[in-house]
Amino acid sequence: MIMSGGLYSTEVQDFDKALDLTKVKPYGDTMNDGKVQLSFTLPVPEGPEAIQAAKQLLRSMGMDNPQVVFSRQLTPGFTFFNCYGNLQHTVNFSTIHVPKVESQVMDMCQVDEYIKEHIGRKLVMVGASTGTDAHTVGIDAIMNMKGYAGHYGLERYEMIEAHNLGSQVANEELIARAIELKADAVLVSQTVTQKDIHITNLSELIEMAEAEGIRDRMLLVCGGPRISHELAKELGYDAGFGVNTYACDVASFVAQEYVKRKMKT
Amino acid sequence: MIMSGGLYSTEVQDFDKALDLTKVKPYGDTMNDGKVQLSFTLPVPEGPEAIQAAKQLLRSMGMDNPQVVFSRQLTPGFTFFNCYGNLQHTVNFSTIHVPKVESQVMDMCQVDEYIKEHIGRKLVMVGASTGTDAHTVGIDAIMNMKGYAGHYGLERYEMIEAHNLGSQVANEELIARAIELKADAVLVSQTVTQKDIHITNLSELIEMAEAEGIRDRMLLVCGGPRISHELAKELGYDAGFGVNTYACDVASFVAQEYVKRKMKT
Amino acid sequence: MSDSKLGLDFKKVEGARKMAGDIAGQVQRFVENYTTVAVERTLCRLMGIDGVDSDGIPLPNLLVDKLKEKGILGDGVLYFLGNAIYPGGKSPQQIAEDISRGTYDFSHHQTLPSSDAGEVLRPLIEQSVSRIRAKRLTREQSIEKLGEGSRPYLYVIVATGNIYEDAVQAQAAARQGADIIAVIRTTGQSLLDYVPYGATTEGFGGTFATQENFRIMRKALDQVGEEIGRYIRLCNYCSGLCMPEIAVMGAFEGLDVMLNDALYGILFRDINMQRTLIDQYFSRMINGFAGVIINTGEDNYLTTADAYEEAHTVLASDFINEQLALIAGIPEEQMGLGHAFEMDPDLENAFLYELAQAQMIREIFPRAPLKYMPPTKFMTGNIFRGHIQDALFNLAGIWTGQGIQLLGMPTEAIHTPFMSDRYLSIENARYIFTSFRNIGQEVEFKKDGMIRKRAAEVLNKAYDLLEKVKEEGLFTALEKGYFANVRRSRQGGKGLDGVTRKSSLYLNPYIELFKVNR
Amino acid sequence: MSDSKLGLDFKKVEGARKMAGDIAGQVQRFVENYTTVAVERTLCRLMGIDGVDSDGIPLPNLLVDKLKEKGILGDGVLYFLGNAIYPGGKSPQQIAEDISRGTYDFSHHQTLPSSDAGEVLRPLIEQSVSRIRAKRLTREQSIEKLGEGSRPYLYVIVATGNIYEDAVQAQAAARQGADIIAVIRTTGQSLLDYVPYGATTEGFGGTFATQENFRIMRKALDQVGEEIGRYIRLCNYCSGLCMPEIAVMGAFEGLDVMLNDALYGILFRDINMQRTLIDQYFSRMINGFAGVIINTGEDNYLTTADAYEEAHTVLASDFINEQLALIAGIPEEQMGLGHAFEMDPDLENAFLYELAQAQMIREIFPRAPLKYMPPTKFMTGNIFRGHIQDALFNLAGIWTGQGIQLLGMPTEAIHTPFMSDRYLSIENARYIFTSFRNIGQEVEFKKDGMIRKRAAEVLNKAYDLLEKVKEEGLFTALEKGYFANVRRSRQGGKGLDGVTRKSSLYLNPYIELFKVNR
Ligand code: B12
Ligand code: B12
Ligand SMILES: Cc1ncc(COP(=O)(O)O)c(C=O)c1O
Ligand SMILES: Cc1ncc(COP(=O)(O)O)c(C=O)c1O
Repeated sequence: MIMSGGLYSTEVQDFDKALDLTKVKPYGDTMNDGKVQLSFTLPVPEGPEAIQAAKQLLRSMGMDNPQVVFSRQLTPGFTFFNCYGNLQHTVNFSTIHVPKVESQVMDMCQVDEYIKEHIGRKLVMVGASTGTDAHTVGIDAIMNMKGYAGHYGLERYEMIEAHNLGSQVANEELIARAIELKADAVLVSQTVTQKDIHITNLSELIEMAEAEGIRDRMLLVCGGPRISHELAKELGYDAGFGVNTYACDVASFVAQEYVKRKMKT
Repeated sequence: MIMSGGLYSTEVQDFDKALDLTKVKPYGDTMNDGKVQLSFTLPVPEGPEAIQAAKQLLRSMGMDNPQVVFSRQLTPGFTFFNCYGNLQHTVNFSTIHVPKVESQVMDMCQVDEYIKEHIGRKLVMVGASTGTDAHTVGIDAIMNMKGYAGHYGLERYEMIEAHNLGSQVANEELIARAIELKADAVLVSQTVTQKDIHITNLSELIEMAEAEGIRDRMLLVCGGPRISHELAKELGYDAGFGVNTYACDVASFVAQEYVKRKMKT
Repeated sequence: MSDSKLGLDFKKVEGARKMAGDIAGQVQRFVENYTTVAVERTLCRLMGIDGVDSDGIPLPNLLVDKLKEKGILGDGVLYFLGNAIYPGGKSPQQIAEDISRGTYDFSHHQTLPSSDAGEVLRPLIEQSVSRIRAKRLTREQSIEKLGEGSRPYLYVIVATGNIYEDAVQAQAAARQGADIIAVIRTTGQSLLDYVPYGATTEGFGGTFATQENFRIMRKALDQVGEEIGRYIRLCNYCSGLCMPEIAVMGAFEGLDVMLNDALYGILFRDINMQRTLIDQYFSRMINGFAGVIINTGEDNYLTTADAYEEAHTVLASDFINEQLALIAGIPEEQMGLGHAFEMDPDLENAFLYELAQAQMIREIFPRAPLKYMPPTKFMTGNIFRGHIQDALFNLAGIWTGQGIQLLGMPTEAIHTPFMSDRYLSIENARYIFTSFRNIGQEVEFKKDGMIRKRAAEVLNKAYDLLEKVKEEGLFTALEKGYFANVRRSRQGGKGLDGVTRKSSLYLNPYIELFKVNR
Repeated sequence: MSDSKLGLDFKKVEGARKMAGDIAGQVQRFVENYTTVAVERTLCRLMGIDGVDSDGIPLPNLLVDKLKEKGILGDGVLYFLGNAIYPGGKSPQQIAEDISRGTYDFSHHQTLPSSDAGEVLRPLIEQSVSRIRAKRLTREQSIEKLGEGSRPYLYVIVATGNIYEDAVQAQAAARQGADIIAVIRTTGQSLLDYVPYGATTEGFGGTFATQENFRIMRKALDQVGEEIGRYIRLCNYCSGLCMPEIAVMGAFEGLDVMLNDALYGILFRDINMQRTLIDQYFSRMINGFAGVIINTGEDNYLTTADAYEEAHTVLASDFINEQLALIAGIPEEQMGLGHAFEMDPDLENAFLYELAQAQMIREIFPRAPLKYMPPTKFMTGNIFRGHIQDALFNLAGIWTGQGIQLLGMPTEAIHTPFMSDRYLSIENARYIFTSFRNIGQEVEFKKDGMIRKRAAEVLNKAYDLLEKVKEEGLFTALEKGYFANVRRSRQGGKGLDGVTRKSSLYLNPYIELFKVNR
């Protein structure tokens, strides 16, 4: 009879399709299918052996059903692959804890109000893009009057005295200027991350600040597209800010942290 | 003095930059840097915890320096990531051996010549796209007169009698027709691979052929965008062909294999 | 429309349209004398019959197969239902259940004359008509209240195989900006001569089209539509062996768009041509009445044949689909005539040809919400390049003002879309649409340039093809393989045994009702 | 050029050009009275001095610093070299080595008058001029023999930090279709007041520009060029504190393209404006004579300022760069004037504005091999969207017939390009160029449409800006932050201490030679 096509009788996908936050897997179009897209180049000539090598690598990463859906020799001895696989590893999402900037974000007026009320004088902030890093757009976004994406920069805050030293500022110079200007906070921007030059550079600043004995006299804050609060804390900073940060985020943090630490005014 | 910038004195990349085919790693822009691009979705809400979860998964795959360079919540509770990492796993390229179709590829005239000389009669080939698979372009590319990408199809070969049964042909029917037409080779095309339906379908044909006792009387060949010779062999076929196959590839294989097996003529 | 940007010869267009009208007229003269199992099952459903028996056989199939076995299908199921209802006042559903239990059989009760049987059914017929009308009204009110996306609508598919998973994906897509969600059917459903029943969670490359699945998805879309303040259209397929049956299920459940082509099943599913042409008529009547936009499948021609060489077959087929749809009462505003962006990316100036063709179709069918299909044939496992192919398709769409932009997925050559593939595709379209918003108004095509020449050439070739088809008739044209290089025989293919000539007792009042009563 | 597709007002263009000429003239009157440490080191190199001392200090630096310490730099190094060579017949290199060993010192030997010192050096000067001329000839012959890519040239960067790895990447790119390979310099090199020596394998975000590195890469490109039958151009940077010095190294090693902008160092590297303007003049003389295409850096304006608001500053700066280049003897055919595709992708009709601007620059500088820069500012970690942004950029490039298409990378916001990123980008450009090959000829911009209006607006604003700059002078304009919103003081920035007024003894015969002698 017409119903005997048997379309309902084929094998059922054999993994548990319920979401379990202690065992999270990637998601393609079905819970726990583990689907991941990868692309990479191997320094081997094209051919079935190259494809096999790519699949073996996928398996070593923990992928079932490794598929090479595209491969192309880029130049003799180098083959590019686009692949899919079903990752078998899981991550326990329920136990992940990421340190976050704890302060409550206020807008410009609220920050000014807050400083007036709790500190009673202007906070001095000195910012720069340091080392050989010539990228200023990030630090300008935070500090310049006009700000970024509709958020005014620190220079516009009534209760903040903001000094933007620009880019390619040596760590020595930044510290010297921070001391000279009696900074309450130093704001460092780092964009270039090749060979972890930002880590080297940011760490150097901390060491110098400690050597100069000023580490406890001012808040040290860093930011940039590859900076996270977590990384900043590891490096010894008080806070770190990544993409889509605005002046108010930093201002709120500095003001509240300042009060929290009951620094002398 | 001007030379003291110290630009040469920063840390050296600390991995061996020589190519070792027993320990091949992905290549970004430096030998053995291990660079891999990945994208996937996790069924978790966006935020630093999601990013952390993605990084942990990258680590579980064997990546150093896991970087989430982009993340976006697709819908509440699902976050998409684009990531990079440095894979630490390696693959031993020098020991990889992939089974390959061994026949030598000849062009149409050569195939016809070869059959004339070594077999002395037309070879009969019956092809179809089987099961519920309605994709005909692949099998047509191989069989139809006009062929594909400038390579004539089997119907054009003087010494091949080609029967293209079209698509959605049931395995029973294909076998019945192959027997009826006294096929020397059966050519099966499979395109849809969802839930491994092609595996189920291809395996069924082999079982039926064995049950009918005709497995040794004809060559069984399969093809399709996700078919490899390796997979075909595993499933019990004589050969398998993937993307960019032309009629001459199959014709050459069938003719030579036929002779090799010294089947009766 | 004398302000053609292509300098099209509109006399030629009118000539082509006229010939297509003649072709459709010939077909219609054949169609009117026949019914099919699918049409009769549709009538059962309109009568409120639903559900399956203990073997899982849908009751409409049960009833219609009985008639067929007895050789009395030509009298039409309504005639028998009228007779069955008349004495006891049972509902058609109750009758159907009696039949399934074996406590009732049709043939014994042919007492009423045909017109009286119709009279008996009148309240039930009116009820079903109102049911559809109410759904149509609900749609109109929702659009009124929530608003809708601007054209080209962003159309994406979901195809997980599992209707519940599909709903998650659909809502995600709507939040990202999709305007139409199509639930792709599972491989092979178009060849089933019944519609499966209930919610389903296992399909291959798609999800079963069932009435319950329609309902689940409609609800999910209404919910997300409220949330985001935009009406989200739902699309499914009424092609295959159940064209009118699925149309009526869609009409009941508030679907907004239906794949529905007069020729697709014949060419690409090897369904018998007589069967398909009969079925398409009633299915289109329903779609027309329900306010559903139909999408035709001309894009499919270019997945087998070459897009440059065979462009005119697309246009010719659009003309024929248009005329057949008009006959079935579908207004132009509901005609999502299909075409596609399928040129070989290695072809020099490929985009200019695509542009010419897209603009040409736009100007020839100015009121239709054209359905524009993305590159599929030349998509590969290189998702990066594929994403650009789709971007160019989106560019052609906004440039020429298409109605429905069926978004291509970077993973077209790999798998049915992941949630993230759909996100990337919607982002792609929105970016292109924004960046090129007014390009159609700002840019002109050089006189005597290759764009205008290409359009003229395609139109001429379509004209010539229609001339041939008109002369030989559509059936013969299909036999000769004029479309998509596929030859089909008049008696071949699936489903011919479900076709019957109507007897003098035959009854289907809906044909008149759906035509006039809106 | 009355057949402007934009209906540009070419009177206005001529007016703007005239004002830029006046601005450049003012600058030139200043420049001619000065020399710098970089210019003098360049002369050392032209004399054949190369290598480093035991502390790794380049010999040209050693010599020039000596003069500077003694306060006699204004007499020019050639004067002293002439005097030094005269008695013993030693080569300049030997003199330099003597100085480095401390066995010779400059100041004691000022015996010859300036003109005689020039006479003594004549053979050496001629030798250096022939050396450069020979390289130019080699290039021309190679192009003749191998052929070259069609325009827009595909320009990609390599930036591994390791010259040997760079060579692998460069060859791969050439095989994939690249026409120009630029070796990006390491972060910070532009602020070094010397050029490092030898082959280098460690840089940050780029590879050191050294003469040996130039040689290694030139060889790799010649090799691959032979293999694929297409001449591959090599590009490096002569901006920063060593503009003319790198120019001469490039001239010696057969580089084909050099980043070289009269203002870039001032605005983006905080190099003193007097220093830069003096250096750029001599560096451009060399580039002009060597047949090197210069690329200016106007694209940088749009990475800090908004691309819609500040588009006119790009045009104004192109005018100034053009006039300064003409003064230095660079023919229009070698002027890769810069501009960029940097509009916010969320801006409605962004592409139409980009198109207007690209077409406008194309028409205003019809003979220049314009350098068109890809999106960078709005690139994100979303490589999929980024790849489309680059595709649109490529579309604007082919549409408006740019000269040099600096290919964007999908990973622009992430890292310097992987080998595969470059492959994807080249594939992107080739696909777009093929698909849209003749779009520029086929499509016209509506009269009074937004594209034409946008072009006119940008031209007007550039005109007004040039008027202001002309009145106030370029130095003052830079002080006031008219370009890129960056203010620089006349005495501030790096490298001013390397500037000296020429004395009456001063000698630099190359200025005349490079001008006339081609
Ligand atoms: C603009 C730009 C330039 C301009 C810079 C102009 C200028 N005045 O800044 C120019 C053209 C000069 C330039 C040059 C170079 N660049 Co650049 N550049 C960029 C680009 C396109 C955009 C960066 C940007 O402005 N982003 C916008 C701002 C607003 O975002 P942001 O910096 O992330 O800032 C936000 C947050 O991070 C945060 N934040 C940032 N800093 C701080 C600080 C604090 C205290 C806080 C609280 C927050 C905060 O808040 C900001 C606002 O939300 C990027 C590519 C890209 N699309 O990202 C490459 C990029 C950063 N550049 C790069 C490189 C390599 C270079 C060069 C070294 C190349 C060369 N060899 O010539 C040079 C040299 C620069 C040097 N020595 O540092 C690489 C870096 C690769 C890496 N990861 O190391 C990138 C990624 C491009 C690439 N793929 O190669 N560049
Ligand atoms: C064209 C096409 C169609 C056409 C088919 C028309 C026709 N008459 O064939 C139509 C529109 C009808 C169609 C329908 C469907 N399709 Co379809 N279709 C494609 C498409 C765009 C191209 C396939 C193609 O023609 N490739 C070109 C040929 C020449 O290549 P090829 O098949 O690989 O063949 C070569 C080799 O593999 C080899 N080869 C192939 N067979 C054989 C046999 C032998 C013996 C040998 C030696 C060699 C050989 O040689 C050939 C030449 O080199 C792909 C997407 C894509 N870009 O790949 C999707 C695709 C294959 N379709 C897909 C799906 C899901 C469907 C549907 C199920 C969707 C639906 N639910 O409605 C339906 C139903 C089809 C069914 N029941 O099988 C999926 C499959 C996903 C998966 N991996 O399972 C794809 C990948 C699209 C997607 N992303 O969703 N499709
Ligand atoms: C008109 C039409 N109907 C239906 C389908 C879907 O195919 P099926 O349901 O036959 O698998 C398509 C696919 O392209 C189509 O164009
Ligand atoms: C003209 C010009 N010179 C040089 C550079 C490179 O920068 P630097 O070498 O100063 O790091 C650029 C970059 O955009 C440029 O446009």
